[in-house]
Amino acid sequence: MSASPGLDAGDREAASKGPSIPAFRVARSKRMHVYVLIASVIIVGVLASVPLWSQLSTSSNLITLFELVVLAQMWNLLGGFAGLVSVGQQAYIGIGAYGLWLLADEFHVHPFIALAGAATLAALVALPIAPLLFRLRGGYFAIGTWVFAEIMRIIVSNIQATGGGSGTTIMSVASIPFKTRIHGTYWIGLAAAVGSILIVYFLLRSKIGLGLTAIRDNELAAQSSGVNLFRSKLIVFVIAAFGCGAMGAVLGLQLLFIQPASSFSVNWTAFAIFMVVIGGFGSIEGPLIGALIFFVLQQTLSQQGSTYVLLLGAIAVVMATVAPRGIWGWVVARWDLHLFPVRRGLVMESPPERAGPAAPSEAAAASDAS
Amino acid sequence: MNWVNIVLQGILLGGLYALFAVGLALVFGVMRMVNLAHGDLGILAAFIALALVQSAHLPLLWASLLTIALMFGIGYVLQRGLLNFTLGSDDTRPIVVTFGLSIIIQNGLLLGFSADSRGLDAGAIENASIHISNQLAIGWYPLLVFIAAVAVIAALQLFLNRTKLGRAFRATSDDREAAELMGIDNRHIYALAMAVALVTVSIGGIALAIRTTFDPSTGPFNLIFAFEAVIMGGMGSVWGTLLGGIVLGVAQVLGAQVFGAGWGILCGHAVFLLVLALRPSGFFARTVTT
Amino acid sequence: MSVLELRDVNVFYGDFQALFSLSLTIEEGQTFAVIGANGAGKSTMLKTVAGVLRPRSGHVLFEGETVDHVSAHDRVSMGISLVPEGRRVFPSLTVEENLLIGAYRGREGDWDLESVYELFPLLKPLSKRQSASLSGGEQQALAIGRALMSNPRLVLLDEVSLGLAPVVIKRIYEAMEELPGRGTTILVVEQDVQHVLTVADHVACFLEGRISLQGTPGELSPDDITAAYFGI
Amino acid sequence: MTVVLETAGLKKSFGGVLVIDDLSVQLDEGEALGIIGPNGAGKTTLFNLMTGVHRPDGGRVVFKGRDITHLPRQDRCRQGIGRTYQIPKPFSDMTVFENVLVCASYARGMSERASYQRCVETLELTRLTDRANQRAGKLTLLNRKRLELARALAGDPTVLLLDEIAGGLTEAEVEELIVTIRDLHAEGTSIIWIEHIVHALLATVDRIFAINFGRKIADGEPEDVMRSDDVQACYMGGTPV
Repeated sequence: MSASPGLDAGDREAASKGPSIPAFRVARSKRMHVYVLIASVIIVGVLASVPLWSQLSTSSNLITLFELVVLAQMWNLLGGFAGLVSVGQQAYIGIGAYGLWLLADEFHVHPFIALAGAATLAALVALPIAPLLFRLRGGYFAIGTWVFAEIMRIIVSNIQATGGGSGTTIMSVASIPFKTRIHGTYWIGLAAAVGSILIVYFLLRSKIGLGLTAIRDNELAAQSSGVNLFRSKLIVFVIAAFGCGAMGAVLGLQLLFIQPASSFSVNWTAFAIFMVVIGGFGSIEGPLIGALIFFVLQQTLSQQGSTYVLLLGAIAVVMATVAPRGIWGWVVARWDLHLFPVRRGLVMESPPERAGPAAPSEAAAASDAS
Repeated sequence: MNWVNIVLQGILLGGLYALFAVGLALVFGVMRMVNLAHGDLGILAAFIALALVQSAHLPLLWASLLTIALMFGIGYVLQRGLLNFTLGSDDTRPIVVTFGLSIIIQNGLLLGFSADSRGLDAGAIENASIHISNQLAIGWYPLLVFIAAVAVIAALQLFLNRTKLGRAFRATSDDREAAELMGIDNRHIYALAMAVALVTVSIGGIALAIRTTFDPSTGPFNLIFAFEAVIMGGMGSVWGTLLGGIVLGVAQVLGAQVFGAGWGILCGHAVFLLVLALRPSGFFARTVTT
Repeated sequence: MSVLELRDVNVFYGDFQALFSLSLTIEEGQTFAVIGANGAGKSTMLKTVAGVLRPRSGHVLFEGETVDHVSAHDRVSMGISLVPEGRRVFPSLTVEENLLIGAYRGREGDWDLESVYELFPLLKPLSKRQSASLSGGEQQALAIGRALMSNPRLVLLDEVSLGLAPVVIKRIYEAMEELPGRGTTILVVEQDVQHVLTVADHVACFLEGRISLQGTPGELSPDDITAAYFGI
Repeated sequence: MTVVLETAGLKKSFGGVLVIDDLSVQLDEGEALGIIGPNGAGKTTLFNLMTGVHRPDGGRVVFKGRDITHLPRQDRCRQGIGRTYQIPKPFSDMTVFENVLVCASYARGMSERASYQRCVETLELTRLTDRANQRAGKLTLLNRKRLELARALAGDPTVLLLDEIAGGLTEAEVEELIVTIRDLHAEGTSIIWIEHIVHALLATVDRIFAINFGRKIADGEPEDVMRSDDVQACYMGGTPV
């Protein structure tokens, strides 16, 4: 194993013998991903143009879709990739909504900018809480996150300035002309949705993503390979809080009126679980599909109230028991299709000549680099 | 108001929380599964009792006993028919499924009974109290609930330690595969454990329904209180859940007295977080589950 | 009539084959020893008999009937009892409680608390102690006693001498010598060749999932055994 | 020769069962040490104490002169202790290349891009290049063992702990493994190898340490240790008849 230049050979002198290292490259994506990229850019472009040519109602409806996409991606980042099933992401949605109110109305920051501040506030709150919650594991962690959400809800409900339990209207947002507000919120919502997908995508392509997938597959082996469990989970937990915070702020912009019972409602978790379980755990495409399905259901069926939510719960229970990988899991199992290339494929430039009788191996084509 | 009375009220309230907590601890102890629908199942029992009293015109006592028997069956079928299939390598599945169950129960009850709050009437007992001194009086009903909690826990302790089935529960909890080699069918044991857990949570649900009003959305609060009592009590011991419940009850009652009605529950949560930070394995940590 | 018979049993762990069309017959009252190096398939065979593992092909017959479809917990009530590798006593239960669990699906027979304490006197003073605090030897005796409590016709013992001091192993093997007299057939898997040969009346040596040697201890010389053991 | 890794008076018991009983082992820099002993002797537990999987009840683990007895697992790996598991623990959903990449990047604290080179070197060394893009969960036993070795090597360890890596392999596969490990030894990597296949040890290690009931039974030249009566006794079992 020759000590190749550029690599710090450490404190020992490596005898250079053994097979020379053949040229190689690491393929992150395949040709078809170029088309996926082009298609995505086109879709986002079209979506961005919607406010310019469609009625306002379409725009404001689509804002809800963007919020659902952010929620699904963030919940899946926690539950699908890091194995942290949270039943309390509504805590950060609420902090996002009330953070927007705080910064916009109390500190007179322009609402569109206050949104980023609100999301950061959610992340900052998550930082000290995470180490406490990580002492709990599995189902008890889930209820622990729920307790924190309840704590936030009670605190906000008991502060007079926020209008207490009956809620408040974000005045500085209400003062923006209706058309500008809807369009502004639409574009911010779109940016948040695309941003949430990109955050998860680049996180998974990064070293942190590699560590996360290793933890999910075998925690002990990951630690023995040098992966710091606590740090990886903390990063993901804070990012998910930031994402949910942003989503809560967009909600504030969209609805104008916010109250603890809705911003901190556990239904957000129910919707998130439904989307990820139906769409597919542990991938970027799964929650995206789940969000689309849920959005369509919500637009068509939501008048029935609790029958609708009952139906959602029943579908989620059946899917989680019978087809735990969800729709996209089935697609991957069937065609091994990956729209978002997060895997790494090794492509040997020339077939490696190796001493010994091993049969000449054809170039390890990247085709199966899923 | 003298403080002794308040603390006493808190202690007695702890008995109610222990009734909710002991079933959660049992299910986790035997099969390492946390049932997020645990609180809702207790409220389901309250509604069943309510239906038996109102439409079947059964006296409350008989309605309660029938409900508890019914919940035993529901627990067995629920575990054997559904939850056993979610147990396995991926431990996120039972959490998601039981959360889905919680959504189903809440909305099912909303459809069946609407959202208005209800109460179970237990007659004069509810506000009778024992006058110990001119300042100190204990309500009969909260005392009865506390005694019921102690009785349930004692019965469960006896069951686990003295009976053949109870030993099978503990053996399965220690080493599931070795228990299988002794001729113990885990699927049956898990279903029985869930059935027993639902008996205890039904007693809690009915006791709560008599004490205060309840509606389909009350379930999750009871799950959270049960969870906090289990964690503070230490995840290994049945009696620990009673102590955890008492600490929670006292914290809530004192909090409400000191900071005002809205802040009582919050004080309970605050004490819970404190215990989690300082002594993560709880007071009675016999078996610390990693 | 044979108590246990394996016919062309093939067992896989995923894509790794552990047993290669293995056939074996054990007569009533025998003490049948299976020796072999680590990874030779000894434990796999025992687990297949106990129903913990399902063979991909071939059959397991107990008292003449195929038991392939019978689950592990039901085989106990038929009379098959496994003392698993690593003993796996129930740590939070006391010694006596462990023994009572052994009788959970108990069959009629003369094994009860008293007779087990008689067989392993060291356990009697420990009866109320939590088994987690027992030493290795004490746990091994408890694991065997627990298996006997179900009054089995066939006792399967997996690596009895694992991590035990020689003097303890001697005592356990002496106790085992009493079993055949009570109509119990023993199938013991062991790496510790020396001791098991003193007890066994029939020996088979496993090598990489196949039987490399079979016969009575008298017929087999130490060299044959070492050769079959190491496959050299 | 300086001692690179040692345990001093190590003690560990699980409940009442004493597994490691006052055990002191030294490994010199660049030395290859074989460890033998019957099942249940405490060999794997010794590795678990060295790599932080378990905490000892007593005694110390010292690496390059520093007491790492209470250092968390991931930090021990980063300090340069690489380990293979007796029962392979692959990241089954990830590809072979990604499995090795985790260690090459995290164990060495380097960026992903800077670790590609190390990954390919290790895959070449362990003959896994052809299967680089295969899911680790689908590998045969031999390749899983090779992956364990590749992951341990990818972290550029100063000390390599091998736990029965030759177990369950065919004769030819064992020979191939011996060649690889001898190369590593020649390049100066310090190695501790727990193994039942004695001839593989004899062909590779400088010294053999025999352990039973968590205590040292013999320690010295490979041939002498294998011939010593105690080892024969505890290996073939019981007091010789």
